[in-house]
Amino acid sequence: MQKIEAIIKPFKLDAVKDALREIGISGMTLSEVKGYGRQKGHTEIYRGAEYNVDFIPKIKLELVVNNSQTDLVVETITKAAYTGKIGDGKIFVMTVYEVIRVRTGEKGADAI
Amino acid sequence: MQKIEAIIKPFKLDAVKDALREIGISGMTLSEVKGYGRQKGHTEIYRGAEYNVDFIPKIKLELVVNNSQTDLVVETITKAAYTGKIGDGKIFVMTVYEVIRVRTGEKGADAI
Amino acid sequence: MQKIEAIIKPFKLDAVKDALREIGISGMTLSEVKGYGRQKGHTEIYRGAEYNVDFIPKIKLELVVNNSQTDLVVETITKAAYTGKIGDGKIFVMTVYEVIRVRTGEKGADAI
Amino acid sequence: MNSGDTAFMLIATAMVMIMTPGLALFYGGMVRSKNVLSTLLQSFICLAVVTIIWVLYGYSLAFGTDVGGLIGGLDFLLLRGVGAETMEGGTIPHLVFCAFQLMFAVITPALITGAFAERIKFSAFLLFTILWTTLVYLPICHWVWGQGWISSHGGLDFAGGTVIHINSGAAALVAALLIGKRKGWGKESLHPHNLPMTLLGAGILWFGWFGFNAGSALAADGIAATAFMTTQVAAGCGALAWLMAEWFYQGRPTILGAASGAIAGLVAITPAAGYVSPASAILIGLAGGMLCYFAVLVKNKLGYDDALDVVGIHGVGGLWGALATGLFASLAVNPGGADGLFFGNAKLLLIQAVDAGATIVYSLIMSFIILKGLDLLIGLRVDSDDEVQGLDLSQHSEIGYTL
Amino acid sequence: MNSGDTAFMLIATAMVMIMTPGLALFYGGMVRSKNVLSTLLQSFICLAVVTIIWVLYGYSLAFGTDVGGLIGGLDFLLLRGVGAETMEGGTIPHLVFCAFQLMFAVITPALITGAFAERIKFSAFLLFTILWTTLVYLPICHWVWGQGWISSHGGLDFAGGTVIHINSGAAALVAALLIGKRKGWGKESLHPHNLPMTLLGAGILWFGWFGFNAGSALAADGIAATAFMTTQVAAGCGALAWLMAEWFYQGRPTILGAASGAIAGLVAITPAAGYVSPASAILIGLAGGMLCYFAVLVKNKLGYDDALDVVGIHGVGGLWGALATGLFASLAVNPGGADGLFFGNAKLLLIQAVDAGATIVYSLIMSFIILKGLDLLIGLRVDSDDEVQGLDLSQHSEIGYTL
Amino acid sequence: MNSGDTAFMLIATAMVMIMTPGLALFYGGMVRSKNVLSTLLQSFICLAVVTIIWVLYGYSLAFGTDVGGLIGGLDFLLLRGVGAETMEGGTIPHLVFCAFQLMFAVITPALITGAFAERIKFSAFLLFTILWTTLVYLPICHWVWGQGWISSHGGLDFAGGTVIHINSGAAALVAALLIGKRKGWGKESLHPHNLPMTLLGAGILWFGWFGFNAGSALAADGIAATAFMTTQVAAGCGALAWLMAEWFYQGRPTILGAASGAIAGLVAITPAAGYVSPASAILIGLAGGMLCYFAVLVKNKLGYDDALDVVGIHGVGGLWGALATGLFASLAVNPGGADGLFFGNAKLLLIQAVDAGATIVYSLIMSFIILKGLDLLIGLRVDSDDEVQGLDLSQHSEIGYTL
Ligand SMILES: Nc1ncnc2c1ncn2[C@@H]1O[C@H](COP(=O)(O)OP(=O)(O)O)[C@@H](O)[C@H]1O
Ligand SMILES: Nc1ncnc2c1ncn2[C@@H]1O[C@H](COP(=O)(O)OP(=O)(O)O)[C@@H](O)[C@H]1O
Ligand SMILES: Nc1ncnc2c1ncn2[C@@H]1O[C@H](COP(=O)(O)OP(=O)(O)O)[C@@H](O)[C@H]1O
Repeated sequence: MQKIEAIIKPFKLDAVKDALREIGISGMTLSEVKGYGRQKGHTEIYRGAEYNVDFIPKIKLELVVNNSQTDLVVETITKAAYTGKIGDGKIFVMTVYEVIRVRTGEKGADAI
Repeated sequence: MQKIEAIIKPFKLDAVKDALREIGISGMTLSEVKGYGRQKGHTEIYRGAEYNVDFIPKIKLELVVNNSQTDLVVETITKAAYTGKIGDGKIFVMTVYEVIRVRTGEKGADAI
Repeated sequence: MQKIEAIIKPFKLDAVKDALREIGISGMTLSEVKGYGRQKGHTEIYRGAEYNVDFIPKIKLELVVNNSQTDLVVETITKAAYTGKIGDGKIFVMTVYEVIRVRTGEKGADAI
Repeated sequence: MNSGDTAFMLIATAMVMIMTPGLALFYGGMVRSKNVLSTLLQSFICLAVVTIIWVLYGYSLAFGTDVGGLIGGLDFLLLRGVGAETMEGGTIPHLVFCAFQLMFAVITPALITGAFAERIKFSAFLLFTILWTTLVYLPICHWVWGQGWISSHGGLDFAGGTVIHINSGAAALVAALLIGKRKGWGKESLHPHNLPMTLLGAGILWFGWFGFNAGSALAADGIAATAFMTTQVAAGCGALAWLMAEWFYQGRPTILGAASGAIAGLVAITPAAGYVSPASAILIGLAGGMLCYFAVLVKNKLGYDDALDVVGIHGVGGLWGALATGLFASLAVNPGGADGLFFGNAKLLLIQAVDAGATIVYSLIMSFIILKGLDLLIGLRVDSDDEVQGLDLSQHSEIGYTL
Repeated sequence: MNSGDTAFMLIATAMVMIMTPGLALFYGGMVRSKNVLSTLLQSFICLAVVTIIWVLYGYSLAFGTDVGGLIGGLDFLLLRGVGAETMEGGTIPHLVFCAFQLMFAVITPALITGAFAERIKFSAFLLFTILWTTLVYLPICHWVWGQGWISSHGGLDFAGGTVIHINSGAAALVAALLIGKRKGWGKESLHPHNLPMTLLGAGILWFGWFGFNAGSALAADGIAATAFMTTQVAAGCGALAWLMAEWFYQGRPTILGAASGAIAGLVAITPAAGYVSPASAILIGLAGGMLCYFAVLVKNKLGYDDALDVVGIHGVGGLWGALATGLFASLAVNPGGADGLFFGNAKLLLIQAVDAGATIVYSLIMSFIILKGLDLLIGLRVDSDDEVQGLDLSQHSEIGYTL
Repeated sequence: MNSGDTAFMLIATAMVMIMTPGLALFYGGMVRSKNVLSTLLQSFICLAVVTIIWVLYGYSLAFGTDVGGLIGGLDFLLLRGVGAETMEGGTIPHLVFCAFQLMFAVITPALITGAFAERIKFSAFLLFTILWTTLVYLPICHWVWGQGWISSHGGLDFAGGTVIHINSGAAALVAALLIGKRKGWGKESLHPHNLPMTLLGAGILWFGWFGFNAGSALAADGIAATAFMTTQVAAGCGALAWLMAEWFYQGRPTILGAASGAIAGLVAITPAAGYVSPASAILIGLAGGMLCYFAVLVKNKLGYDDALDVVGIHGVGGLWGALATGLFASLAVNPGGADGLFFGNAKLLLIQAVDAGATIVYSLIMSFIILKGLDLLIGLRVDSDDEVQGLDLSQHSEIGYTL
């Protein structure tokens, strides 16, 4: 099984979620993160002092899937999260050795 | 070494933490995440308009442990986080190649 | 490629970020997490009742880098995040099989 | 000069002043967190901009010697001649009346900001506020309260249902249509980011409204007492009516509903406050809450994006209030008023309708001209990236919260 | 009619009105964030529900012609006969008195909501509020202020220590015991989610309390001045006493302690405000802050879950205030009052104790009957899943913040 | 006694009281979230500490029988002799004047807290507040308002520009320099954590300032009306001036700028409020907003860490106001005042400068002595770890938000 982590732009979340639902993905976990990369941050002004803020709000999606699904999921996210502008984000793929569903104790592919 | 990621219901956090402490686990990191899965979300109403919110607040625990401890930790979490209702959450297990403790520079099992 | 996860003290973020920038690291993702470990939490008092809070605010940095960079990055973070007091944090290293840049579809090292 | 009346009017004026920050919070809580500051500022800065206009020429155009029933003369430019001495026929210093009226002028353009929230350029908003105050508010204020054509034909508007609520509601409708829907409307959730803030705003508005309505008696007397009590009753009834309506129709009583209903009730009673009995205020408030609830539902159907429901609450509530005054007004309550339809005088209802109609038509047309002009000249709306990023950062380089 | 008194009472009434939103914030900040809206609404909606009751029959039952010392008659139903003219023997319009008293009736049931916060059904809460106001508040209000049996035997209650604070405290005790502890009590941390909101609420309450206490003079006179100053002094002393007590006993001065102490001081001075000197107010306030601090500590030991400490602050503080009036009242301060124990008249203390006792007993019994009845009929408490999810979503389909 | 004046002053006093919670919010929103409670508490607790001082000996030292032009006598200890009867030569109860003045004494040390925010020990802060109020505020208050040496030589300070703003600004400068910069200053971003809270605070301050300024007329009369209007005008102009200045110089109009500018305008008009015309208030406000904006910019250059800009806003704004009174005061506006430079009387400007200068010198020196002494005795500043953790946890064992 593999874990796919996707860093995307927050306003693309609904599009990505809908696209994933269409290909039958029904489990994922998201968190609010801050990203640092090529995309420029912004300047804030407070009482005449300027602060540069490098970190940009992003959403991180985590999905554990069977290896066979990885390519499709990655492709789906890539398409749905795409705007073509800098900062569209990254997708990372890692191996997961075991998955357990707390409610049933099921393991492996059954638990996803 | 392995990293265990557990997605649990927020109100089970204290129970899980206490159970882990009892088996001698003294290090972990948690974050607030939102989960999407079988468990139904909820409806919000604002000035007559209804919004369906699919994502449900969850807590993600991350623990890095020695391989020998993994099974016990997984079992402990499974028990403590259990309610038997949909949405109890998932546990994922991954391999970690190296662990470093910043304060001492220790590596590997010593650093956990 | 490898993913480096570093749990650090929040007020060390700027120092770590600057140190990483100096060695040419230009991409990372951070999130606010809560840590539990050797470092003592604190006590809160509300209307005469005391609550012990074990979890301590931390920042989690995630960086995906080429294997060749891992050691340098780990060392850089270790130095910059160091205070010598309990709770300086941990660094975990994991393998990443694939990286995709959403904007271009580039894969592997090019996408980092 | 009567020190009791003066004391009352000074404090009432301060209470109307704090309604504008109250409105800022009421609105600010309803937008997404990335737009909270811009929304707050759009109300707050009216306290600055309109105050300056008022001193320079605003009070004069509204209350200077009448010119053809349409506008005031220039006698009071820079508040020359508006001093500490008692007004003719009144019991309070002229400056107190001037300050009291100023606060009404401040909040009216602030009310409109709910329509174009989360997407207007700050520069365009500022110019709009200046132009609209000058070209729409001041004339209508003169018509109704400054010896203009409406004031003289017997219509009743105790505390500004027409001048303030119907007027801002009409302008809001034009604004919402011209500026277009927010990005993501109907797709993403655009729900409130901070409802406790909205409730706090509603509480402050409710409090200030006693200054607004009871203060419109211009004296600490029995009429003020009546206006005070009807205000409280209509606010409570509006809150309950909206809450119950949504409980019935949508299965849940909401806090935003209770707050919105209170405002709807307050809007509805505004023109009637000093002319009707507390018992009538129950009906005015209940109907106000209910009507506005449905008006907001209808908006969701019609599909224009009046973001914070200025039309549904101030427009519809104000119109209902103007007509309700024509129904429930009673000489027994206020000998200086008139009897309404339910007290045997159908004519009042007609006059009320005509006044409201004239206000709506004038406000619609002039607001359209101003907004269209500004759109062509400098553009009303921020560009799409700025809207996604939020107005706080893109217009003001600030963020609301770092918690 | 006296325009100065009328001005004062109109504004004082508005100030008491804003205490209820202030209380909403004070309480709202103390619950967990998933219950903030439900807590705010429970106070806010009292402004609607009790207002309607008041107009329909409430004012009449409280202040209508006395029937056997127990309740008022039906003469003022729908506020018939309550108009703009001056009250007999007074200097302000009858409607102003009626509105002022209304605001007291509004806040009293709102105070009780702190006891059952975070777990009551909204429907049960609404019915409770209606029944309790009718069956408990109105009679006791009549006894004390409406020519009922307490009013005639010489007890002193300047601004409602008995009617409002002791009464709500007693009801809160019953409510906390009947509805049971919150899930997680003693295990999870149930600490406040937004203390700045609580402090804001305390600030608004303090401000409004000047209307409450000084306004209870019903005139802008020297008694009002005395009540104003003693109110400020007791609030400050209460805040400092609580802060110092917890600094001493727990090693830390807290902001919630300062805010709670201020409220404790305000509660304690309420019955005494117009009868005691500022110097006495220092002692009343200091003791009030300290006593309530210990009362809250004791609760933690006794183990009933009075979530926001209505018993510890309003019950205990109110009782202390009633007795303190019997100690510190002085004819030198207010010739219309009486001398207390420290001024040579032990009898007053006894009367105060009897009045407080009667109120407690009646309130305990009636509150029990009402709450028990509702529990059997429709259930007081939300089910366990709803409580875990939070009342905001389960009862109102809304969430407080999306920051 | 005049009931209208009394009504006005009672409410005005309550309005000044709520300025302190307003200031708490204004400041509280500007610090980092880990210090929000400590910042709120530092203002809030002044309502307790200064009130007690005032009753015990403060009012007496400030307003007791003059001793050598320097301090008041002990005649009013424990407010003996300060009662419900009318003051000599006045129209309101003595206690009302005493309460009104108390609220000024409360807010002055609260203003200073902005300078040492986010790093002072609570114990050191408490002692500072007690000593500073006693040794700095009370004497200066006596000099200006209590028949002291300044009061008698013809200077004008309508509502406390010298006593309150210049005074607190000077103390703040000393405090900022002595306590040193916040950890991370110039490296980390120390920006505001909750600007809506700051705006709410500004709104409450603006509202309360009507009590502050108009109330300083001590009567509901034409002077109060003038002060009311000039207050509104200067606040609006200050807000707009600051907003425009930063728009011009930094490319962005900010909400913090608008709020800060409003406060700057209010500070500037304070000494002038009842002596100048609304037209003059425009200039005073505009210049006030602009000057304070630049003063804050200069601070960033000079590099001392006056965290919330007490010097830049209250010090500079207050000084400008004192001098502006010497420029714009006019006998035509207030026959009880004087003509300023622009009305042909250069001498007034000189007197104003001397009074301001004396206040600055005295306040600088005494504040230095008090703060240095405390630093040596118990230390002003929390240790470095506590500062990193935040004062809320380290000083008060509480956290602001759990959202
Ligand atoms: N090496 C990396 N490791 C972890 N996260 C990264 C890395 N590089 C980029 N990111 C994440 O991806 C986001 C987008 O990257 P960025 O360089 O701004 O644009 P793009 O994706 O178009 O190349 C960043 O904000 C950050 O969250
Ligand atoms: N494939 C997945 N990848 C990542 N997270 C998942 C996945 N499936 C479920 N989750 C997480 O687990 C939580 C519980 O899953 P859900 O399907 O609702 O119930 P259950 O655990 O009872 O099967 C989800 O809210 C989500 O956070
Ligand atoms: N086994 C672990 N798994 C995951 N996170 C850990 C683990 N041990 C420690 N941490 C994280 O590292 C932080 C620092 O650890 P702690 O034991 O307090 O101090 P130190 O790093 O000095 O040993 C913790 O707050 C927690 O977030």
